[in-house]
Amino acid sequence: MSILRSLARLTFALHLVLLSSLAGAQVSEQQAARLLQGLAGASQAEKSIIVRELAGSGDERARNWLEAFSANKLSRIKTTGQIVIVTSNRGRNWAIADALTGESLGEMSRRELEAVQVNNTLRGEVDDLLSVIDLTVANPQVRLTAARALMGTVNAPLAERLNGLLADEDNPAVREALESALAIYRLGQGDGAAVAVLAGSLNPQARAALAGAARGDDPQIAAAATRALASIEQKLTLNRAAETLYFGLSLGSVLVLAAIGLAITFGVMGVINMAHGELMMLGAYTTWGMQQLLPGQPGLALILSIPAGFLVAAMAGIVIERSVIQHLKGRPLETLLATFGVSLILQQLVRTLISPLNRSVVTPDWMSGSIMINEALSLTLNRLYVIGFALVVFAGLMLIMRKTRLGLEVRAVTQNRAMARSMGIRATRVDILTFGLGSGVAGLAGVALSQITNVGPNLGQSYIIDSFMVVVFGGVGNLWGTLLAGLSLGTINQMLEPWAGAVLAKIIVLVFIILFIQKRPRGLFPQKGRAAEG
Amino acid sequence: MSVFQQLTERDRVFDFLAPVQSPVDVRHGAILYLEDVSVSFDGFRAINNLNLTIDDGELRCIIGPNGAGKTTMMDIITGKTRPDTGSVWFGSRHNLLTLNEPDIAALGIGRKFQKPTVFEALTVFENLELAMAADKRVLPTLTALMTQDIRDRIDEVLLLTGLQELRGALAGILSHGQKQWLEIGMLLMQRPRLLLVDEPVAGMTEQEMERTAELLTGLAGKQSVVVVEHDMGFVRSIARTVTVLHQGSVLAEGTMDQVSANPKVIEVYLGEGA
Amino acid sequence: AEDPIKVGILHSLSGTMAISESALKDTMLMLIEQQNAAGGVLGRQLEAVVVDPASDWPLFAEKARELLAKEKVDVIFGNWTSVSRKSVLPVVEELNGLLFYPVQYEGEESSENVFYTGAAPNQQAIPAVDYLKNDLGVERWVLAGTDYVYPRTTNKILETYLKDQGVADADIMINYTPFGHSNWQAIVAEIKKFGSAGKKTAVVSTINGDANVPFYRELGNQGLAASDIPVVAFSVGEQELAGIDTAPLVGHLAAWNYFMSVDNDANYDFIDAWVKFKGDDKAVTNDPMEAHYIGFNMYIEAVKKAGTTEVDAVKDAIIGVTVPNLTGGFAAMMPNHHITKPVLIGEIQDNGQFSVVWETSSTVAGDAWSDFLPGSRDLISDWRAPLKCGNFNVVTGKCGGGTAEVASK
Amino acid sequence: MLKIEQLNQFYGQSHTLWNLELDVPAGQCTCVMGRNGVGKTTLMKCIMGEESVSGGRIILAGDSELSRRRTEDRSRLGIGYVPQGRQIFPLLTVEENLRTGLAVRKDGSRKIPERIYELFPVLKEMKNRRGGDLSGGQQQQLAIGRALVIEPRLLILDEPGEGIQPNIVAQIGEVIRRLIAEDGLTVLLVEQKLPFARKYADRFAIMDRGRRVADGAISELSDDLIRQHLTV
Amino acid sequence: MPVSSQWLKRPLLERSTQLFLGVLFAAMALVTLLHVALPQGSALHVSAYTVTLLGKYLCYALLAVAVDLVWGYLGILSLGHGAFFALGGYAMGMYLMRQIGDRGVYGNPELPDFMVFLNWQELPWYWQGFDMAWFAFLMVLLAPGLLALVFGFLAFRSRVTGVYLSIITQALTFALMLAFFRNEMGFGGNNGLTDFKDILGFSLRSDATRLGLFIATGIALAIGYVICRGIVTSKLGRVSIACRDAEARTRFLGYRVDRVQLFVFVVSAMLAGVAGALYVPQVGIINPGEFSPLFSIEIVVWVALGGRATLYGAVIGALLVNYAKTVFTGVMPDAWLFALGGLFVLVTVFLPKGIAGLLQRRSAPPVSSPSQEAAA
Ligand SMILES: Nc1ncnc2c1ncn2[C@@H]1O[C@H](COP(=O)(O)OP(=O)(O)OP(=O)(O)O)[C@@H](O)[C@H]1O
Ligand SMILES: Nc1ncnc2c1ncn2[C@@H]1O[C@H](COP(=O)(O)OP(=O)(O)OP(=O)(O)O)[C@@H](O)[C@H]1O
Ligand SMILES: NC(N)=O
Ligand SMILES: [Mg+2]
Ligand SMILES: [Mg+2]
Repeated sequence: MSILRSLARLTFALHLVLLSSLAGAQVSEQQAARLLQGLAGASQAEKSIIVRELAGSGDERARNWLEAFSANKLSRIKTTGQIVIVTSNRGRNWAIADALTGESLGEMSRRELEAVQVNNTLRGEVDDLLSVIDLTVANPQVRLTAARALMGTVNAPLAERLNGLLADEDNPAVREALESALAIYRLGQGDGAAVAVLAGSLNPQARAALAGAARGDDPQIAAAATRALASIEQKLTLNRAAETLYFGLSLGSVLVLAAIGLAITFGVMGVINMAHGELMMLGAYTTWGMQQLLPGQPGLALILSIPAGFLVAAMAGIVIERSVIQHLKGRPLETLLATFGVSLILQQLVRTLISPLNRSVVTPDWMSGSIMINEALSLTLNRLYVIGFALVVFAGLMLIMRKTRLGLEVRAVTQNRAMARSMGIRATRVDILTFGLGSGVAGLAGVALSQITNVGPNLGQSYIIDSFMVVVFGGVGNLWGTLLAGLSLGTINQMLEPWAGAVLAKIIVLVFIILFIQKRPRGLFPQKGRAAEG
Repeated sequence: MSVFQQLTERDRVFDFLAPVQSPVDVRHGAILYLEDVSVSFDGFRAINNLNLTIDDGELRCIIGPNGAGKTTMMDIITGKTRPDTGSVWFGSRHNLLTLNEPDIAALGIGRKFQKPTVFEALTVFENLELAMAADKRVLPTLTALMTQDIRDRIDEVLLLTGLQELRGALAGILSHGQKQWLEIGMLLMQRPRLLLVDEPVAGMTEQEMERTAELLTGLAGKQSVVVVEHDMGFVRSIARTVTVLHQGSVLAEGTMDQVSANPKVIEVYLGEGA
Repeated sequence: AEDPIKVGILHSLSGTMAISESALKDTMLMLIEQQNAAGGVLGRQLEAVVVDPASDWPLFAEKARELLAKEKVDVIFGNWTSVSRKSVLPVVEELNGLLFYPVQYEGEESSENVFYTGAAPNQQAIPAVDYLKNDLGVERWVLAGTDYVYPRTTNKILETYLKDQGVADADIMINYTPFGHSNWQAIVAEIKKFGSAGKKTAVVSTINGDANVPFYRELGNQGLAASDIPVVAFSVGEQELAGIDTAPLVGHLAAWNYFMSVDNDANYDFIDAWVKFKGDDKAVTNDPMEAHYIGFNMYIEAVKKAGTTEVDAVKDAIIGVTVPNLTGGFAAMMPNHHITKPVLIGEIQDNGQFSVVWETSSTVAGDAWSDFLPGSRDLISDWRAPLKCGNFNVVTGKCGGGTAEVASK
Repeated sequence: MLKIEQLNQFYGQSHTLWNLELDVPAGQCTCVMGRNGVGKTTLMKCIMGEESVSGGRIILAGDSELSRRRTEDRSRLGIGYVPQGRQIFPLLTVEENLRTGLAVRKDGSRKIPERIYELFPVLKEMKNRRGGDLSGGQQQQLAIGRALVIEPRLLILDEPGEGIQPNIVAQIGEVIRRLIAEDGLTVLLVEQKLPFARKYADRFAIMDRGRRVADGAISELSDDLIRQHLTV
Repeated sequence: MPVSSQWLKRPLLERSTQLFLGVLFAAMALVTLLHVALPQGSALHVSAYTVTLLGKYLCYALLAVAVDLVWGYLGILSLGHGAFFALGGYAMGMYLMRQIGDRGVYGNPELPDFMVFLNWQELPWYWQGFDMAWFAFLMVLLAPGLLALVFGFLAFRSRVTGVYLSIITQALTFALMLAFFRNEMGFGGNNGLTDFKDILGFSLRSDATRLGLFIATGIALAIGYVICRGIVTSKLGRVSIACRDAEARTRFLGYRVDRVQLFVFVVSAMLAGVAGALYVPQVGIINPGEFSPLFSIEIVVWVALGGRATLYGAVIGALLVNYAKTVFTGVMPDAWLFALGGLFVLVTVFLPKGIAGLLQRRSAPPVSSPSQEAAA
């Protein structure tokens, strides 16, 4: 990630790198208190200076102070003027600790506290101060990030310093980043040789530098830079295509997850389950509830939510089946009416019992952010997990439907209920199990969606239409169809979006579905044969 | 019973049995040609280079083992299934392969399905009404009136099929055999030039079978009839020419006696006992 | 005792907007309860009449009619989306009702019967852009919005404003998405690309409602931190943040006229009352709630001043009424039926609250007709006699149609 | 084996079966005959529990009161059913159609007995084809095969020869005969075709308008009875 | 071709239609009387508010009848009928917009307000002509009719049936919703068209106009009902049922199933358009919300609740659900969805043929019914 930094900040940062090696020293309590007090009353410019002083103090508590300041957790007790660190800032009473001693001071009403104001600019400065230290830490990953951040911001003194660091650097990736950063600087100085270093780089700063050079006065350098840019452009095009494909697959896998449960309840059983979305919603709320039960362990909670979400939704599904759907045998269309009613009830139930507001579901660390394939292509982790999850759920379902008796029995029951019963198939049990399964899978989808979108009473509504669309587009009753339909609709949508915009892309996809159904009136994978023709 | 007797009086011409004027050109004698027709499903050849000619006014019986392709052949003639290769002509003017089901039906080809198919939510009477030959375009259908004439014709068919008492019943409640009769009745209402009758007597008693036999033989001459049946007694009672289908092509053709003496037919179809 | 004063509450309690509007219903109930505890007004108690227009726009009109014609309420507090207000507008005008509308909106409207206690674009959007430009040095702009009238108009105004300030076409990117849009991958990637051209870039977001959660999630996951490309939102408040994991969002901005975190006793009292009323320690307050607080108090003051709840009298009395707001200042009802508000810019903190990083030195009066739209540049609104016009054209010297006709009725 | 006493059945308000009595002795083939629409199929459905009865008793093997059991349990008691109209599961393959019966097998076997394929070789050939694609006669064979998978004690066949080529009809007759002889199977047959009934049935019962009007050993089936009850 | 109008007269001779029309007209007369004759304060006075509310219900009833025609009798479960309703509504809305003339806030005689402030320079071509009532009213029929014609032609020709058809109708209305949301389309985006002043010269804010609209809607419902009844009692109606239950078989009888479907579908779409057109002046706004797939599903729910394939059941369902909604949202604003959802569930479970089934059971012993069910 590239950030523009001011020259002043950088020179100061370098200064700090030297000072911080003296860490362990302590400033006097008085001195520290004075600085912190000063911070509370100061103007932006003054704060900026105090922050540097704090950082430069070499006090081992400085990092703590800076981080608290940056996180808006440095506060002043209005009455006494004492500076405290807020250790918990939820609700109306906040837990605080003395900033100097670290001693806990219990809870205090928000009214009594005045926050030490911070803003993005100051936060940026603090982050820089902290992160430049990172250039010398042991972890190469941290060094790499720091080095990348320097691209496009190098000046003469820093260049010298970097050259020094480069000599000691043994990690090739960090070396490369440092070299690029230096090359950008040299190119700016008119050094034509730097073009060669930057030729293959996907870094946007490198590209900006090359573009500058291509517009420059030296025809030779300009020509070389233009060539380098062209080859980078080519690489970028490929990367963008890969990115679009990834976006498409990830959108597609969300569609698949949302639809796959419906592919069972609707596609196989023939129940037009308008409450499918609400079953997903239950899965998502289960995740939220799990995280409430296990505060501070969002990851564990999420993993436990997978079975829990399945069970909750499955139980709800079974209740719906027993109380409503079983009375509608042979009247598949009426299930639309009844489950529509159920969906209204479930939505309002959540509004009444929990809240009409969205709930916040935390993304565990291992699912946040993205993994970088190269500087032009990173894959967001939450989506990557969702793609994997969708495939696993799909495979599991396929296994159940293909390899267990349930798969056979449910198809027999839906195709000819009376005959299936005459063959000894316990139709009622099959109904319960199947509907429970489809509902449970909806719950799983909800668990996954909680990592992508709102967890609120409207969650179901936003997916129900798409889900039906996917199932039908794929061909009712065909799980492979659902998979392929979801993935392809997702991909088409994402391919269209860059040039058509989100709204038009969606419209085009819908029109595409309408036209496609003209060509294949029974979806991607139609039920073939005499029986299907009716 | 009485209608049955009336029917056997050959000199009496029932107007409802007369075919509708159809533009079909039968000057060359034949009303239906199938030439080199083949069709396969997922690689399975259900019809294999089938050649068949039905003459105008002929009553033809088609027999053959289960899965020989008899029903599929009818599907091809009526436009339900498109063959992979070959040609199918109705008279010498109409290439059936270029037409869809309603057009083919409008030309005068009527069909009774192997599994009786009637409109279950409509009454027996209404089933017959819809089947009746008439202008079947949308607006004429909307403005069509129920005349005494039509009512009489439907009544006649009801009588003939023994469904008088059930005229107001929904077709959905009919027993299997009653549905068979209803479908035959619908075929009669339609007054086609060519009737394709798939297993008309399945599920009928011997006596009903006889009645059906009389009915079909009575139609022949004015209309062309193709009957598929597995009941040899029935076939024998109506058959003039019999075609034996096997694995999608004609295995033998001739009179009932010739065919039933054919050792191949005995082997694949009739069995030693027959 | 006299008949109670009937207060109609027209907020969606079900459907997509319940998420935002149901808290406003509760706010009103709380305010009414407080007022009654304080003895009501003019010796009369207040009675709330709650209906649910269910996020269904035509139903808003029907319910407004029900409130005015059937329930005979004296005043209505309600609506969130502009379309619902547009739907209700002809009804309140026809039946001569009073409507207090508490949400920030696109402007371009001034009805004799409506009081706009939310922000007009000049009370939110323009100051926010000024802040980004002057304090953060932003040079490149992404205007991202949900595809409906409020974002469209706001962005139109901002576009004109930015261009007037010399921002080039190429430095403005405009993007619209449908309601409830949840797949932000491509758009965020696009923004990232747009922001990597070497100039400081910011996103001005008029993205509404449910689309925000996945949007911010995607920002976080694609690593767009506030320090790189800050997002300033006009429709994301404390209530929306309550449904988002805010950890990755620290530093992104919002512009409002009120934040829950404002350090002020009136605000703390309001919050305490709200928490008690809801029985939920974690209940949050937000800007539209403050707008209702202001609107309600203005109404009470106006009724006191007029000595009656009679609509025309209240209408006349309320102009000029000044009540304290929750941020330590005062709100005055202007002749154009908009109010004066301070503009605050806050940064999101990890606890779902905003910390104020900038505010206007004084309050700003709401402008019904934007100076940055060609059609409305020349219009002003003044509901005092003798002008009594919501859209007076200062060039032609004439009062525009529609509302004038009603006024003369 | 099966005994029916005073059975009455209604479709809505129309009384279809009237005080019906039927006795199906074990190890024999009993043939029910009657014109179209007299209620033969209805009777079979009552035995299987597909239609509910009002009054009367259906007793299996002396002690099981069938009308109290659910349909799915009746097959567990050893009743195999070949319904009229075949009732194949159209979208299941032939093999899957056969496998539906495996659940109730006493031996818990998960394999389709080879015997079925021996009886109807065409089923083996078409193993992977959808049931609904088969020709009418093939479906009929499949329906019989499917009923045999559960290894029934009592086999109910509703017009089993319908639509089947003559040599296979004969073969089905032989199969019935063989199963009765070898396995002691009891067969309840609905059949219109006199020659077939005469050849393979041991006993007959004639129905007319929902009532049993005659029964006896097949040899007692006189032309008179036929004229009276089976002609139109 | 000489078209006999017998098919239209037939329903008028029918007991059930006479009863329906009798009840409808009697109710309308009563409402009119109570509205006009009694003073405002009287307990029995029907207020303008109620008149308009009833007018809105009647619009929904006509819409439900249109849906029942295609769903009940033709077996086409349209999950996109809201689109036709909305198109009719927009055609009317455009007319009403043009009637505002220079009385808009910006005083522009040509352009509606929303175009002015979004900087449109001239009226788009598709807005031309809507200043003329006859043209607009024609478009009320033609716009939905043409859409139905094109869409139906493609779909029925390709033999799209069952859920596939349902889902593409849903896709259709969904796509239109998104399209109408776009401000670029020139239909006012999400805000839609609103702030109408008058219709045919009568002020929309006068009670007399409201009453007139209510009566016009009642008459439209009566005519629509008779047309539908005429169709379903004609031979075409029986052919429709045949198409519904055994499409292939109908074809073998020589009927052009696709044409039958197309004809009925277009008629139904036009009726829906008329319903939409009458709805707009009464509720005062038309916006893309009417295109929302959920609204279309709701229409189907009214029909199912009232009793499918009866026509009058559709009317009952629409009136009942919407009345319930009006009452519940006022009386129990926090819990009305439980009541409405519960109603849907209970009716489906306990009244398999909807409310109409209840009436039928009372009036006539059933002819034992087949357990037939059209494929979804
Ligand atoms: N759609 C299809 N898909 C696959 N196989 C098919 C299809 N239609 C027909 N077949 C096969 O083609 C063959 C011919 O079937 P057809 O129904 O024409 O036989 P048939 O001669 O009418 O037999 P029957 O006398 O038993 O009715 C059969 O083996 C059948 O399984
Ligand atoms: N679902 C139903 N509702 C009402 N009546 C029915 C229903 N099913 C059958 N019937 C009537 O019950 C009577 C008996 O029907 P059933 O099917 O038992 O006759 P069947 O003896 O098997 O005749 P077939 O020889 O034609 O198969 C018939 O008159 C039929 O019309
Ligand atoms: N006015 C708004 N935010 O719709
Ligand atoms: Mg066949
Ligand atoms: Mg039978």
